[in-house]
Amino acid sequence: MTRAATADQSSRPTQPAVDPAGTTEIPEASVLLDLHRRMVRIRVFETEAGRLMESGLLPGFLHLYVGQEAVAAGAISTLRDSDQITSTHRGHGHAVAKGADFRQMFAELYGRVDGYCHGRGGSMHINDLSIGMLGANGIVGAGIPIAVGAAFAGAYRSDGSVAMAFFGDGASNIGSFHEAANLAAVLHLPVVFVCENNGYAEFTPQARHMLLTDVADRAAAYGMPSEICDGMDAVAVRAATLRAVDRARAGGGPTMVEAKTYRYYDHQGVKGLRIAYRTQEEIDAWKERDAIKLLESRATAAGAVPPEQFAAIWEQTRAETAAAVAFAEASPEPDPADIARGVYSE
Amino acid sequence: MTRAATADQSSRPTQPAVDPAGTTEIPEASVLLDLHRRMVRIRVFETEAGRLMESGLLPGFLHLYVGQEAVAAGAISTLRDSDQITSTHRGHGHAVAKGADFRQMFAELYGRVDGYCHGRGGSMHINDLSIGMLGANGIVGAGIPIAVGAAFAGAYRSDGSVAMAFFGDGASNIGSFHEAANLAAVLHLPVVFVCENNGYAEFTPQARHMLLTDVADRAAAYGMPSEICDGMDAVAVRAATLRAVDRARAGGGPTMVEAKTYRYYDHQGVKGLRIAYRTQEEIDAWKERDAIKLLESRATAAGAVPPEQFAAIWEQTRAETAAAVAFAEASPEPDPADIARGVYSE
Amino acid sequence: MTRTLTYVKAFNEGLAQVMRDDDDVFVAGEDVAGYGGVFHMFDGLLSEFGPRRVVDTPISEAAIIGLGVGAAARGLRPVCDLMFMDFLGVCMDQVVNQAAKMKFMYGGSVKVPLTITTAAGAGLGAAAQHSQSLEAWLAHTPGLKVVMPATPADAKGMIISAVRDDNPVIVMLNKVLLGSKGEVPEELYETPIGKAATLRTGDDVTVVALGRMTVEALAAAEELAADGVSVEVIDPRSVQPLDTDTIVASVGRTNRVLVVHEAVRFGGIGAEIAAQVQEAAFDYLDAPVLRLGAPFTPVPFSPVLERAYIPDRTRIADGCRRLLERR
Amino acid sequence: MTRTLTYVKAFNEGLAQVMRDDDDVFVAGEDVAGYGGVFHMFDGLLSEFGPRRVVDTPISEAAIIGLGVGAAARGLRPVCDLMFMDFLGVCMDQVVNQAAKMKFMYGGSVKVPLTITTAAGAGLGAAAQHSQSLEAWLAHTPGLKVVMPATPADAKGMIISAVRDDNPVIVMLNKVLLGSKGEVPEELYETPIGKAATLRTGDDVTVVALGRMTVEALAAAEELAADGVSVEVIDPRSVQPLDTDTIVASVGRTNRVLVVHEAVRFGGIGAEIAAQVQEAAFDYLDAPVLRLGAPFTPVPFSPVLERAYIPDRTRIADGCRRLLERR
Ligand SMILES: Cc1ncc(C[n+]2csc(CCOP(=O)(O)OP(=O)(O)O)c2C)c(N)n1
Ligand SMILES: Cc1ncc(C[n+]2csc(CCOP(=O)(O)OP(=O)(O)O)c2C)c(N)n1
Ligand SMILES: [Mg+2]
Ligand SMILES: [Mg+2]
Repeated sequence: MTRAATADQSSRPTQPAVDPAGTTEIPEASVLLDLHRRMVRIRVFETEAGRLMESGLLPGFLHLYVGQEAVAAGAISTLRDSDQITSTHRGHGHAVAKGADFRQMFAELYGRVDGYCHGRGGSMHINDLSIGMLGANGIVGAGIPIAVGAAFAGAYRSDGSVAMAFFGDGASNIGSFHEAANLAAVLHLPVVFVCENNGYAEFTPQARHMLLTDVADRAAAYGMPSEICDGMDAVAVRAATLRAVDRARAGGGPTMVEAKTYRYYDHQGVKGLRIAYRTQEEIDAWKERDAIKLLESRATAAGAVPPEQFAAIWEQTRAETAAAVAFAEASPEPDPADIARGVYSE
Repeated sequence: MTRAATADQSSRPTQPAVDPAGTTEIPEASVLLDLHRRMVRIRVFETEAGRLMESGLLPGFLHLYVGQEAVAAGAISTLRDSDQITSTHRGHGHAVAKGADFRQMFAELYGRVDGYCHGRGGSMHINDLSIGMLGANGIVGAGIPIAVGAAFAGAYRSDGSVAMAFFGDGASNIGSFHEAANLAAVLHLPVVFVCENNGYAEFTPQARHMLLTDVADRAAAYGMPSEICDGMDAVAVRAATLRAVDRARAGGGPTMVEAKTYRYYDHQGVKGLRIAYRTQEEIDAWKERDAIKLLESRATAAGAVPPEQFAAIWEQTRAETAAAVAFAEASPEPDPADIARGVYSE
Repeated sequence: MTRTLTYVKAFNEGLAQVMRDDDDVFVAGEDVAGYGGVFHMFDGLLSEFGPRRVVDTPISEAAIIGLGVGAAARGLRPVCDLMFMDFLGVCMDQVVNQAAKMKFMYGGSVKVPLTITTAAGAGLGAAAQHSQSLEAWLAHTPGLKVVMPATPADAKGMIISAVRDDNPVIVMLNKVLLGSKGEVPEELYETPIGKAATLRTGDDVTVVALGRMTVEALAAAEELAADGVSVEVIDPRSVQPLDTDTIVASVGRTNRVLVVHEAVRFGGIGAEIAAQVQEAAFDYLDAPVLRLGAPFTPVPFSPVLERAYIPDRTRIADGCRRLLERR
Repeated sequence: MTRTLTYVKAFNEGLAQVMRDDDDVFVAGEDVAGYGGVFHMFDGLLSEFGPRRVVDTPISEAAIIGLGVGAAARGLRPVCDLMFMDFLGVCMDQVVNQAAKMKFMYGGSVKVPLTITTAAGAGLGAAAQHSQSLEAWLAHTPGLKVVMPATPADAKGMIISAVRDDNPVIVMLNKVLLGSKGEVPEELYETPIGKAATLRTGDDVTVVALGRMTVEALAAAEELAADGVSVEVIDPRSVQPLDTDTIVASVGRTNRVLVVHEAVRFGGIGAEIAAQVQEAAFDYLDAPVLRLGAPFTPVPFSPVLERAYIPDRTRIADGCRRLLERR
């Protein structure tokens, strides 16, 4: 008897999640402020990075995270410094949410010695183990099994840590996603797979790279529980991820969390929003539910956080950003004589 | 809200499918004889190959198909010569069911010039495009995307052909399975993915390499319909596969078919049935429902085929096998001067 | 008739022409259809040939190449795009264990007329995982052909030859050369695979330069000419098969040779060239074969480091001078 | 105290000893636990160290190596097994773009003390996809170390060194050597990575032989000794880093050198050795550096063809004679 293709095979245009007001529960002020700070830091960092790139100051590629802030903020707010994450080509948001230093980040984007990678890595390779940022990655899907390895180390040492792998809708089509998810399930490892479904793999809409509407449906192929959440609502992302992290820490094995979100800028860089592959209406509809605006308006409406506190975060972050850019620009270029430094450990 | 890990996570010991009598419908005699002939040809070929190997006459590895005959016979009986299949390290059964010549097969196992690959390929690389055997493969999972490519060619030329990829339970954990299944689904290609679930990947039982009981559950991850059938019942395999092949030919896209089956011999070679990884009871339980015995007894009991006709098939096949082995043994060794023949097309 | 075209446009024109000529040719890869490829290699093909022949795929390189292998075995002529050569890592099995070995392994009976196009090379600040030149891996793999066009004319002629070849051919486009310009014939033509091009004749020293290094070698030759040194510049164009004869014949006259590529020097294709030349031209060599290549490190991100990483005209000229010092 | 052990047993003993010594060492791979590995490399480890430290995995090589990379970055010392070296094709990205580049790319801050064990080489009739020697790919990749032990003592010492090394090290065991015997010290010891071994001293010609080819080279040396020719045999043991100094010093005395490996000759590591030697010892060479390797074809199945494929003592002796003919 033929078993149905359970997926909805209709090609859906990406559109914001249904509940325009976001999740109903409003968490306490400290949580709201924490989420807000993480999101604003990402937004300001990325906007500035985009501006610098458009001005021709940054070499190489730049995959901006603007629009998806609720995902990194919500998911990473559930983690400790000792919990490691692996990231993607679109990695600044994860690094910032995990607590990366703006000065070292900007210096790296400029390719300077004071950057996180001393100018060796650039935008796609920012890493800081001390805060649990196991690294961005230029190869789609490659970070996923590496997170499984980090989770293995946690379980091996029984240190109570979890690992989290970020990846996109497009990345869920590559072999290493499949292998890593299955391996984590079989070994029952403390890892959370966070799919940031922004509806596109580069310029290809989801409906043309998979027949599923929900990437989370893939979790069942590994006997893994899953969550789907509104990726424009940091509170919702946090709630869903927290259940997964708690399960992992409690020895309950891996979970897949899918967050429906959107990137405001082009796949790479800022400009070039070629409406050939996305309509202006689609972009506008998502921006209507901008994650930061959503959190601010809900918190303010509920009287949970006075608006000045949000304003202060914006201001602080802008100041910090300006200082970090100045720091980066003042940082020396790496010395070519030193080129082979760091290839091998002694 | 956490979505359940739909899979049954209990580790199940492999055991034969529930219906000991097989599918209820008995097809017409020509179909029964066709299935029987394909199965007996595999059984006799493989038994002889195993004997030759145990006698030290065959170089290299030998992954015998004995026990799984109903799968190759049932699935391949639905195909035309112009439909291509891709196979695995355990590929003799598929080649034989697709109509491969015993003489060229044995000559290849001996590494002789009259073999299918003129001694270049051996057991794991038998191929004959003219009968639709696009090739066995030594790399687990590698044949799956190749079958997708063959299906693509059929669709491209609108020639009405389908392709079929055979693979094991173990192979469903490798990246190329995932990528190929998704690609076929997205491109809506005429391909049937046949998973021969024999419960083991080498010496690792299924319950320790995945959390699912049914590999077919993975089809949903690609929005693909699936079938599960009793892999000891050639009639059942044929019926399930036929629905899939018909769907593919009619432009309905790919299907995954899982057949629950068992290999009687060791992963490689004949001996070494180390009961460390399989119990004698388990082996005996499966042999109880031997595919050939099952088909013979059901057909005879229903009066659909007179027993002499089955006996004649056995006899003919044994005679053909003996002649083929004699042919292979008489075939010359390849000439080392010729070693680079066939690396490139001119 | 020729016109000036960019390297990428010449490639694109060659591919379009061979597609017009043969309905068995199709293109598959990530963002090759709707977007025309991230490097615009496939611009306009979707509108001319439609979605049957220009196919966007999911991010699934192993399946993309496997699709090509299966379709090629059935007689089509697939052009599978691997956006960056570095992504070989995720589909190496299909390239080297399937496409390359299928014909031999299956006794010679199957043809695999597969073309794999890819963008290679450093110079864009794309860092360690988007900048590699990995021809040495592929050239070491029996069953493959590997070409590295350095001019617009060769970019066009070689994509045509590759598509028409009955073997798997990897066509490596150099990212920095994409916008470079040159004279390109209008009609459909093939550039032979396995035949080196002598880009400049000279008597004192031979420089064998691959891909973008030809530009640097020609500039160095110009610089050295001002010093009265006459440099012959040879572009092998194809590293598998490798036209050793042309190189050895040149060295037989110049008695000195420098090999330069942008891949890592250790274990690069330059080692094979050096090993073959010293064997075939031992009695003609007045100095050891010198090699220039990248140092033994991943490609660094910083432009300052990246410039130091890739061999350039200055280092090529220095190498030639070192060779000439040897008497 | 030494005893006679087989190569595989020596490897196994070394691994068990380093696991006893350091709880951070674990083994993961297909059938490494319950079955002890298809080549018995891991026999007995599960019963001594338990399933926490000896882990069977699904058939998922990319994830197996990725698991190792992630665990290594967090300070463990994973030993990830790749059953056959040919399977590199399905996990090349994790090996060369992740493990190898991580430290450099991340600015030097991360250590990746990962060991990858694998069985390489032809001679078992395992055909094109189960017989390759792919060290040239890995040796061309900055960030990796690659060792090819040829004796039981080195199989033991090198797995220990590899596990204790803070870099990714690939340990290539040779399938045909698995059952070969030799004297092996009882205690835990390291064989240095990057230091060649002179297996036999001689004055007339140097043979540089890798892996199993050392056995053939020593036999050829014995045969040539009967003819009054004195052969020095050097086993580099590690191809990355490569101990060129030892080779060049030897060639400085013998003035003739033959390099032999069982990998395909074109683009093999022998090309790098030849290129380095002719550069460093140009004035000492009385003949070109000769190379022996497999012809440019996939590994054939038939034993007759496979024997013709792999270099052997006869061809090595012939090569030495050809070198000596040159005056
Ligand atoms: C293996 C591999 N294939 C292709 C690419 C090129 N590439 C970079 S990002 C990207 C799209 C990724 O899409 P998704 O995973 O949805 O992430 P998003 O960009 O939407 O954040 C592609 C195809 C790559 N870097 N690695
Ligand atoms: C990529 C790869 N990994 C590992 C192997 C070694 N290997 C050969 S067969 C096999 C088990 C395959 O299991 P399954 O797919 O269930 O097929 P079965 O042997 O049961 O028919 C393994 C691990 C291989 N040939 N290729
Ligand atoms: Mg996306
Ligand atoms: Mg199986």
